[in-house]
Amino acid sequence: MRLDYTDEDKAFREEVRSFLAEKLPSHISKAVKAGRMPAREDYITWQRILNEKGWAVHSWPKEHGGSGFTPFQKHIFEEECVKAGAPELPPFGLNMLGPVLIAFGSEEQKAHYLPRILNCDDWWCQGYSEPGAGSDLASLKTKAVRDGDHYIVNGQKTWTTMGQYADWIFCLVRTSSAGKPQEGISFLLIDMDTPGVEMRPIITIEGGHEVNEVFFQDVKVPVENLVGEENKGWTYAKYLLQHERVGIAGVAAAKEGLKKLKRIAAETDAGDGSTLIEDPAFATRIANVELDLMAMELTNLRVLAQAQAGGAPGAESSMLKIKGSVIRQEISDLLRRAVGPYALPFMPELELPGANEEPIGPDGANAFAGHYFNRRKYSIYGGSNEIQRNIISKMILGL
Amino acid sequence: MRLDYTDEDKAFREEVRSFLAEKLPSHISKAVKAGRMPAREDYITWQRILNEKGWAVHSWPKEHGGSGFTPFQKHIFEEECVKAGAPELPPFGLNMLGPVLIAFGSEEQKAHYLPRILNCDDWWCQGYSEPGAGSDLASLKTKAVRDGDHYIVNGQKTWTTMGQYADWIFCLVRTSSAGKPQEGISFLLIDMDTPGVEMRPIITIEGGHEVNEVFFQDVKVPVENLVGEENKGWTYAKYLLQHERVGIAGVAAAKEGLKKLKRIAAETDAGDGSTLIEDPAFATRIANVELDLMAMELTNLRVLAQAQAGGAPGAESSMLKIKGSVIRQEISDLLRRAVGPYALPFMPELELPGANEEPIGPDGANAFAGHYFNRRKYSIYGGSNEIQRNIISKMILGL
Amino acid sequence: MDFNLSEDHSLLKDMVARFVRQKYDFETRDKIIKSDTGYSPEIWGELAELGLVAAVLPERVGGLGGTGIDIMVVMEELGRGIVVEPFLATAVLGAGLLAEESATGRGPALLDDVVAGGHLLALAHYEPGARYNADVVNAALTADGDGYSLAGAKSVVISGAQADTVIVSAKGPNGLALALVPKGAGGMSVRAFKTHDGFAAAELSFDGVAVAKDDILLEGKAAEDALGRAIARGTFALCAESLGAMESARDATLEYLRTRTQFGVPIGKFQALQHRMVDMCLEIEQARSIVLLAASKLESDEREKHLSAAKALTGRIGRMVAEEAVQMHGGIGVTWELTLAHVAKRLVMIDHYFGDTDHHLKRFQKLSNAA
Amino acid sequence: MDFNLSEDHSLLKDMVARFVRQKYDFETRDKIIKSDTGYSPEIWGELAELGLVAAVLPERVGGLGGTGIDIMVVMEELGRGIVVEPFLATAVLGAGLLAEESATGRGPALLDDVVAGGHLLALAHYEPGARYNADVVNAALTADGDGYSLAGAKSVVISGAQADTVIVSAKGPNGLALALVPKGAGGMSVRAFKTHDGFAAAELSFDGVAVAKDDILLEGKAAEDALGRAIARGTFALCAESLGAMESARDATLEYLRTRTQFGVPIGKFQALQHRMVDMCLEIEQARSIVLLAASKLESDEREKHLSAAKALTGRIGRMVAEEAVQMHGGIGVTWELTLAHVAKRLVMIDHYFGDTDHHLKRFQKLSNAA
Repeated sequence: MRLDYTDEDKAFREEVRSFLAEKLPSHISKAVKAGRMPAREDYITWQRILNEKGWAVHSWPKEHGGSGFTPFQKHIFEEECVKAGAPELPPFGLNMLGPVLIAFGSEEQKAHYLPRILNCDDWWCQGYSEPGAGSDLASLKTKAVRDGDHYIVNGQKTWTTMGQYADWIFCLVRTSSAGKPQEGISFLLIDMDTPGVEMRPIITIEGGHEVNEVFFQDVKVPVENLVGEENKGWTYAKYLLQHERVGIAGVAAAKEGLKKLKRIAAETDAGDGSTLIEDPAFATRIANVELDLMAMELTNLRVLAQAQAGGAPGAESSMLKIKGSVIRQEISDLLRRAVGPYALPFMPELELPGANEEPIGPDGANAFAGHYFNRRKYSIYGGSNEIQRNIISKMILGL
Repeated sequence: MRLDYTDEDKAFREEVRSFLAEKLPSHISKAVKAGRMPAREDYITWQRILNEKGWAVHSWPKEHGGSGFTPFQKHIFEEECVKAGAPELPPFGLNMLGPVLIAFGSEEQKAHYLPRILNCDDWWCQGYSEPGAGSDLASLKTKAVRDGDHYIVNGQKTWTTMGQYADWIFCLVRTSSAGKPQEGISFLLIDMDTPGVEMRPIITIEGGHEVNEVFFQDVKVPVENLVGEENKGWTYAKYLLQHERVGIAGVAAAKEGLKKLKRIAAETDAGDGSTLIEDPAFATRIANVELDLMAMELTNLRVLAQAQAGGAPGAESSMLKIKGSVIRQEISDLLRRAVGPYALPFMPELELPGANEEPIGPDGANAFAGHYFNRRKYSIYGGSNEIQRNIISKMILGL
Repeated sequence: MDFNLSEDHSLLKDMVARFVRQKYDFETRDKIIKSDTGYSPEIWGELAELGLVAAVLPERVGGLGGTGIDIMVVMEELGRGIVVEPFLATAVLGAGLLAEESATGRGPALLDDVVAGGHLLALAHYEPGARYNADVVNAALTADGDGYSLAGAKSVVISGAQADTVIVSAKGPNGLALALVPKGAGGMSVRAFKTHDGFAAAELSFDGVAVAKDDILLEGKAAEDALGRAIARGTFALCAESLGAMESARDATLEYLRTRTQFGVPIGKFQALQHRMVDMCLEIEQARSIVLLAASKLESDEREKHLSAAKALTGRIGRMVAEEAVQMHGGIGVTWELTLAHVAKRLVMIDHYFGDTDHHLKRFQKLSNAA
Repeated sequence: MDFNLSEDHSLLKDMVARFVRQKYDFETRDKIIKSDTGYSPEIWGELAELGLVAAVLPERVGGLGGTGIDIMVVMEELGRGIVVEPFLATAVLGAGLLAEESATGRGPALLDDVVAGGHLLALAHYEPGARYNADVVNAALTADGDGYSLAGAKSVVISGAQADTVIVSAKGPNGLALALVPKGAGGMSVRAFKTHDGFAAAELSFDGVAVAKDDILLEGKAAEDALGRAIARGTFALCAESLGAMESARDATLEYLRTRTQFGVPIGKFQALQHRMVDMCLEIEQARSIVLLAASKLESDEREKHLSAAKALTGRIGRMVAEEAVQMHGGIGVTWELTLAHVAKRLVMIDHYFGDTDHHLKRFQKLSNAA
């Protein structure tokens, strides 16, 4: 047993650190550190810089352009990226579609799409959930009916994150209603420019635009856009879900959040001349989440070590998801509390790229309530914490 | 809307207070206030004093010897009893069997048993739960087979509180296995002296003896000991459960507990010269439970007011049960924390009537951990909090 | 003891509830929030006409009540409908101050217009950086000719930019003073903004604003007491509003659990959600109890202890209800288009007015242990 | 990074686990607890023979390790079996002190016998009324002829009545001193008792107990440092023991959920219980992580911060696990005859040794914010 990084890992961390210091554009890192969403171009810029280095994706085999990082290297890389303020690359092409294509796509599909994904020539988005199919994804209703060389797609998808930026969407569609609901699902790639595709924004609780609805009306999709076999899409989707998600616990982001929280608590007057971090009630709240996070960081490393040793983490990632989301939500809760009345002003204009208006109260304070509300999604998306508990109960506990 | 007691209620409180001051034997109140279980004779003594005054039971109609108290009077009475250190009368005869006999018993049964219950000539205990039938009470297996003028009873009951003191037991027994499990249950009165009845103590987690197992081997019970009709016992048991239980929230006891907790926290050195009540973390724990209790007291009064107005509280008492048990458990948790290392010594001898050994550390401290463990039962017995949640979910929320 | 509303209170409650249901649907509210004024003069006029401002004022000034229960009945229903009209600022805080027995100068005469809905008020008291400390008053009135000159700053003033008259607390030659400053007064700068929960607020600063003798509403001990009462009423009103919002969140979530189907059954059939829903309902009953208790103590000398108890407990429960309601709604729960999302926002943001859960929990400890 | 146990540690773990499983069943333990000695000399001898005392001592004194992981491996398994033998007092605390590099006098020579299981030790440090404050030392050594005279009192001393030698902290002419006091020494009174979690402890008081120069184990700065290390090891050992007890509670509860049938199905089919069981398991993984982290820092200068983190978090999680495990067992969970009930008691009572959750949470804040 040893709980420190190997010398190789430490050297790797240094390499990543210098790379970031040299290559990460400061206007991007500034926005990320301020909690603002980077612009579409910023994502593309940064992905291309990474791709040039061969570091854009870690979940692909090296021959297809994956970084070849070990699980610990991935973790170190992610940690340093968060510290440096690098934007998290959109996972839709890199970590979702890519692995499915590599495992189940045709040679033509691989040759065509993979390099374009790596270089962000196509921006992908995901079409899984539907208004009536959330936790119960298999009940999806969007239909694709074969008509000669095409499928005709009709239906609606929702919660399509960053769909407003996307060129393409990969969808789960129903190609058969025979048998169990899971059995008639196919995996289809659809060009967003096809006539009949319509995207509408969903404004989230805090006022932001991250997700969308996508409507399909008689959309003609060439049959060569089918991935794998017809009616086998559920298998591919499950493969994807089981595929280890990088940084699902969000430890690096949580650590940055905690650091910010402690800084703010140390700077904030509690209203009586002492600072908030000297207030025992608030300090206790911080300490409790700090303990949870210290433990979580090691829990995460333990799961990584299992992966490093070739074990498939499987349902353990559900554990990381639950506890990780709760910790990050708790930190966002404390940030909003920390700034007291200055959590109240709703100043979305301060969040825009290039905003130079003065905040009301301390810098950043006005965004915390919005972040807190937005972060409620952590325990909902990607399989709600309730679904994760069902998975653990069945797969680990055998109940 | 008015939230204070009427003048009549206030006068009644004074009457109860003087009665208690005059009549409650001090050796009994001393034991109760120290958290010790009174002796069998003490219960009987106190019940007979109350019965003489006509105050032994409130859930019976006046013509049978009930106090005739309004719900608020019952509440005031109970509050004053707890404050004065009166023992809570065993409910088995008075509040469990009594109402069932009054509603469903024969005239002979009523004439014979009710006065004896009132005067505690018979000490009753309850035979409902079985090792395999706890939350799922209807699955009970103890069998009563008709044989001429008798039933022959075989089986086992458990969690029989104060069974070691009992002369009689009222039991749910299976008289038929046709139909649904609920349909073949009968309500039977059994003399503990009947051959074949055996009582064995169950020692609880903290080392006390409050509950028992009762075994029945070919026990002959006269058919006139059947209450109501054969196979209708479930109806009577349900009637009993729905019957409002006095003081289910335990507000008066919780208030006494909180008072004690605050006293101890104010007297206890936190280890650094300040007192524990000045320690912000501990004071916050106290304050949180104090708020819960302040609210609970009013919630309880609201339910009482409903009862006063003739409404049947029904599932609301499940709410009181859940929150009331949690609050009392939390207070017991804080008491054990308050005394620090002096929670450790296990000194059951200090709990015995007439004990005069010195405690280790402050007076009473050594008992708190035992109380804390014992109080885990609050959320388990009388229908666990999980069962209560099921009831509320179905009966109030309609889920 | 009697927990039933009087007939008058029942009528008042039904009236407010009906008005909100009929006139304050999601789209109406959303438009109002996004409007420049941040409230609807039309709806405000109707609310005033219905007697809502009068309802929370004492009979002495022509009001209809002004007790804790009056405030509770109105605020609970406004909370249920997450109404963003300037009721708290104008009626509970402002009009309450104008109606104070010791009030002097030109202030009291404004009341009729306020009650009729023609004049909005705001209380500008908390100062930048003072957090929830109501004792900090650095704003100052200095003698200037026949009157005074006002200098200082006030932070996150609810209705600060909407108000026709702002009541400003400041230290004057005779101790604490509450001064009336009309909208657009020379030397007053106003930075208006909206809050995350849809209210209109403002940062105000005063740089040599002329205040006449006649503008002084209250001074000295009378001002301190009146300010204490106003903050108490405001704090209590928020607790009652929070209770209404909780009930709205509960109703919406119950409805969702009954109607949303996944895996072939309404999700309310899943026991894990059932038990959590039960706990939510239990806690809301507790919130109702603590608000009722605070209502009954609003005129007593135990007022402050019970207010802190109510604000701390409704704050704790409000957060739990908001988070659980959103979580049980799943994805739809974090969208702007769902009323519940705004209810949840109000529930959480209420904690940031007049002292949060931690602030009041600590205050409760002091008051409770001193008692 | 490598979270696998070394082969030696795996063997040690398996050995302890097997011993506990085979020799320490419920009846055996119950009898030991109720016995006068409060431990089993026979089992203690066997544990010593297996090398368990040596396992937590450094090689310098003929031990086999003494690192955090050594302590963790042994204590976790002892915790799993809720073993009440005097391991903490004799091996972790006492032998650790005798093995200190700066130890002098007759103490170090006792080690061989201690390691062989022939000599029990106790550390008498915390004083009456000092709660969890390890800095309070009022016991005093005053010069008396060639040696000293010891006066003072020590409270809730684990193994205090069992120990052949008690190591007593006291203020002496050269600062803090750790003095050896043999069982039955003149002037030492012993009030022996059992604890709620089945351990043997005692109140000790010293009234002119003769202490020879040779009885002084450590003095001054060396004594302070050694005492700090001993308390640190003891605190850590309790965290690791707690982890083992949590796992035992988890396994028992899982087994119960799978086998206990109500309403025609195993109760583990009820989703509300499933979700709570998942949360329990998650938290136990967190407890394992914080204990591992503390193990890795036991020799570092971040020791104290990580120990307080581990004690606070295992304290919080231990209570949750104990309460949930009992609750899910229902009635049977609150009976003496169920092993789980005793596991729950140990989990909760561990919070009362060497500082509870609140104590260590506050201490963690200081150490973390200073870092």
